[in-house]
Amino acid sequence: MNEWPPPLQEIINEFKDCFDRMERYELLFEYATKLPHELQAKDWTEENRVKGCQSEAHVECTLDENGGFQLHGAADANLVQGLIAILAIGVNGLPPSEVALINPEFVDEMDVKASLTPSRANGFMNMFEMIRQTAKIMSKEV
Amino acid sequence: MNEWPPPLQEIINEFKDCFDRMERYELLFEYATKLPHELQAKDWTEENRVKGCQSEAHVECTLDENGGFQLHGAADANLVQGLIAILAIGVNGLPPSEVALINPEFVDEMDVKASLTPSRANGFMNMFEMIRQTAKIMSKEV
Amino acid sequence: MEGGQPLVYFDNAATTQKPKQVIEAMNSYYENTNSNVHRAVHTLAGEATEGYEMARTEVAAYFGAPRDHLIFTSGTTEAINLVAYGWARANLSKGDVILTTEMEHHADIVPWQILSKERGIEIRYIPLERDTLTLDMEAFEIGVQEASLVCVVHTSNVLGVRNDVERIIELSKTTGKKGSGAFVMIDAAQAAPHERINFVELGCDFMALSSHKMGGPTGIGGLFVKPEIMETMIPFISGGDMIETVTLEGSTFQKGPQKFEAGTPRIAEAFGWHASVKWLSKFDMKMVHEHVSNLAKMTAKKMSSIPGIRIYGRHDLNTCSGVVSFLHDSIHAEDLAHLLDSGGFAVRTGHHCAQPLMEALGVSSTARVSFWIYNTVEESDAFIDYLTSIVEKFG
Amino acid sequence: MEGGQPLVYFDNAATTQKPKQVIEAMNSYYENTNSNVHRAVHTLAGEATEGYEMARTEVAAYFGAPRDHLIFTSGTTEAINLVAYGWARANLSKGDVILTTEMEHHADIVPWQILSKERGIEIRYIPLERDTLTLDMEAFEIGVQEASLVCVVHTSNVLGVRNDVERIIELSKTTGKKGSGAFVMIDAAQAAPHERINFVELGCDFMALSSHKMGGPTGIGGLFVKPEIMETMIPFISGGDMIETVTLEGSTFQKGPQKFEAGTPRIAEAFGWHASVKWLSKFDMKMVHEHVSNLAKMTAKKMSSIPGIRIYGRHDLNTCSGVVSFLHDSIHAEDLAHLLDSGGFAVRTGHHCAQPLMEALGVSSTARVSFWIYNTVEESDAFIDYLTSIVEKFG
Ligand SMILES: Cc1ncc(COP(=O)(O)O)c(C=O)c1O
Ligand SMILES: Cc1ncc(COP(=O)(O)O)c(C=O)c1O
Repeated sequence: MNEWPPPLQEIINEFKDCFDRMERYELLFEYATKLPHELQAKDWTEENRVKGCQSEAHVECTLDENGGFQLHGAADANLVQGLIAILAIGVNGLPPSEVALINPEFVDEMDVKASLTPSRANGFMNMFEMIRQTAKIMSKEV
Repeated sequence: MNEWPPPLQEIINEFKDCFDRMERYELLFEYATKLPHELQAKDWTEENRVKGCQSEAHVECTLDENGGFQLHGAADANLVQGLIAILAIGVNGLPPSEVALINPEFVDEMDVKASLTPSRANGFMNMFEMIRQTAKIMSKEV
Repeated sequence: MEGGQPLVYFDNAATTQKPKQVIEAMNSYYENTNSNVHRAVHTLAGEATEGYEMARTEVAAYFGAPRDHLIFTSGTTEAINLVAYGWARANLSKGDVILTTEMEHHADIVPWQILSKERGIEIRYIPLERDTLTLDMEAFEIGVQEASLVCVVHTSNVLGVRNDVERIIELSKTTGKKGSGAFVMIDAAQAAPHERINFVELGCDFMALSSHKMGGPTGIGGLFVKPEIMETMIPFISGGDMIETVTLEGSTFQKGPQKFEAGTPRIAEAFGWHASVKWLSKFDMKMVHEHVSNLAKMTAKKMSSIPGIRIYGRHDLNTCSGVVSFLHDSIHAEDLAHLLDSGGFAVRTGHHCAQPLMEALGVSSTARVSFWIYNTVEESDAFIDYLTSIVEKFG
Repeated sequence: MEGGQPLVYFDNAATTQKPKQVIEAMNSYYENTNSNVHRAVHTLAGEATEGYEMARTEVAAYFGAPRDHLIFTSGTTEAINLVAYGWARANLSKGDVILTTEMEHHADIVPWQILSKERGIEIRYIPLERDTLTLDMEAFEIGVQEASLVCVVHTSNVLGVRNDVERIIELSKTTGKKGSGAFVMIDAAQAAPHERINFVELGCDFMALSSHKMGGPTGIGGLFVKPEIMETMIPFISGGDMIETVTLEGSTFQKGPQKFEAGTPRIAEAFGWHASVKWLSKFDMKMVHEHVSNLAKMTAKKMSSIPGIRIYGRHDLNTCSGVVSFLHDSIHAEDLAHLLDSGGFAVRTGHHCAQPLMEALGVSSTARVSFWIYNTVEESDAFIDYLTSIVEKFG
């Protein structure tokens, strides 16, 4: 069993309580609106674009004044943006070294992966890797 | 039902009396040795080569002094040479106009076609067409 | 599906489901006839060869052509590549113009772009009229006069629009290449499941299609070619079976379709495709078209009254095929497809391998439902209900 | 067969029979998962894509390679053509030498001849030693020094001889192209059914093979490529799915194997091939080789004591595969095959798509029996008896 940062664990539990896929989607849509640091469309660049997504998705990572990790992002599809939001809520403020170790399997536990296509899953994995790599570099720099 | 020249009909009957495929092959081998006008290997040319055979086969047509059709041929595989022999025995001496009308289905009646591959059957059909075409031209020239 | 929900398959333009006759024909091949073809004299090989060549005869006949007009390929894509590599490389050169359209599938764009880059052949694209969503035939009339080769999709996989291929071929032949006539390649991938095409009557030079979009198996398709044009083609994929003789100095090639079918062919697949045309022959394709087209028309009409839904296509035309592309003003196409999937509706989303067409439509993707023979009015109704509820909830 | 005679299938080098697991895997795909791949978000498409990509992972793993090393093709022939069109056209030019052998299948000759004609690249052939029926390795040692690309058959489809591919690769890498190292393509079509090949350990750059010769379906095969070399390859067959973006001005392409898999892939076939490697994984391939090789050795030995029979091959070598080529002094090979067929023995005859090798052997064709996993000593004995009776009757 994986251990998740408490805010992430909380979200996972929420998804586990859902009745069916439709309810999980509704929840994802809801999270899409709760994205902490939305990356404005004007800041979407080739650099921060997530490859392998069918839709457009962009993410950037920064450190806050306390050295805590901050994920910024946005996507044109709500389900993708919902995933970004969940990840952001789950990890924001953590030391980058911890973020670098997070396992992407939380998506399985939320049981939304079944509803991602391999190409989407791929996009998600690519996004996840972008984030982990950056966190890794940040944790060395700190 | 097709009507065949009597010598051909006789051969067909012989094949029909065979017990199995092996016996029909033995008979074909026997006919291979009875080819009336064997075309010597030195006379094998690109012109008289039958296309589409897996093995080498050659045929030429001439008219005898009475204006009767004469088939000359040879093949390196005995089963092919047997077929040429049967055809020769069946049609030699006939007026070319009659030869031009012969139907290749006698091979079905002999029940040896089942044992010819499509590529062989093809070769046989090509040979048959060569002969019929020549006979047609000859019958116009006569 | 989750909870044993029944699946409603509305992605037929991508690939159709297979009738049991097709699956059985392939099983029977593998269980009773399995053998390589063209190469041996034993009974099994004879039966396999006969079945394989019979498939050629019957598939060709289904499309109104003699068997020597049909080259088996792995699908439409390879068929068009065969025109590019086997014909265009031997018959076109710098200065020639290939005329195609904005409405094409990538399979009918990318091979020409690669050829163009390699050989300096120019590609020109007939635009889509933005208001009617049909080809700009006036632009075609002018463009064709310079064209050596015209490549047009018969029926669009996005808009469901059927092009006036008869007129396109007629114009190409009479006014193409400054009046000497242009060659014409028709991409019939989406047309074959919808109407009975007669290649010989149609009068084009090449026609490409895929078995898997007409009830047949994956892995096989075909290129129809006029025999006199086939003679001017150079080998593309080469190896065994397509040669006459091979020496260390060089090789000579077979005549006819075999010249372009190197190596062990798609034997089981040919048996399967044969079974699918046999199965399709039992239908009156006019009625199939009507059924499928009506489903599309009806669905499009009902969808357009759902708030925020926008339809891309011409479902007012009788010739429209079974495709309905759509978007919602505020729900992303990909989200739509996921949400519909959670209700058991298999709907496609994306650029449908037609990015230039997306560009012309001013979108980056659409959602698409596409119907075939076995789809029903009930399925369409259920779809409309579900879509309505999604739009209410997420729109 | 006539009279319900049982069939003894000895044409495995042409294509093998298929285990029921393979047929069932394809049926199950068509009945439960049938959908196009890579392109849609609905559940079926997801399952089809997952199965298709899982097939890549597992087939690649069976050959000791990560999944990004394997490009699916329609078979060995297309795989070698992919090397010729996709790699050689981009990386070789006039002055380069392709070194191959007299022992090759046409699939490994004709594509190079076409390339040579087009680009002025030279082909040289390592001869067969006439007395040992193996490659002249001394000639290879010299020839490889000039070679940019070495293309060698792993195991001959005529002689049953396994080449010393390890040494060939080693020499190519160390002494090829004047010491800078030559690229190596191995034709493993006949090797894959006989031994467990590890592509990564083998160390060649390209390896081509066919599913249908190892218990899998027709219509699919693969090219293994080292990833760093795959990056230097240009697109071959182009169209949908292999692109990243398409505009009217030009296109950009996917990375990895997908760049070379245009259009709807061989989906059902991938499921089938996956099932065949899964089935083969249950065997100890060393024991399979021993079984098949012993059948060949035993059969060859017994045949050679039948008057007039001449064997072509080296059945004294431990590495020999399941192939026995033979002729009779006075019975034509084709007659032999027909006569054997009438006894229910499926035996191949012809040039075996290896005319240069036939030339080297001084014959125009041979008859060939080839064994696989399911063949038995009893079948071999029955064959010997029947062949003996034929020779007595017709010899
Ligand atoms: C050694 C060898 N190479 C290549 C091939 C060609 O394989 P395929 O016909 O499956 O493309 C074969 C089979 O015929 C073969 O035996
Ligand atoms: C219009 C059109 N052309 C070409 C293709 C390509 O067909 P395939 O993927 O079977 O090669 C398709 C299908 O995707 C299509 O819809």
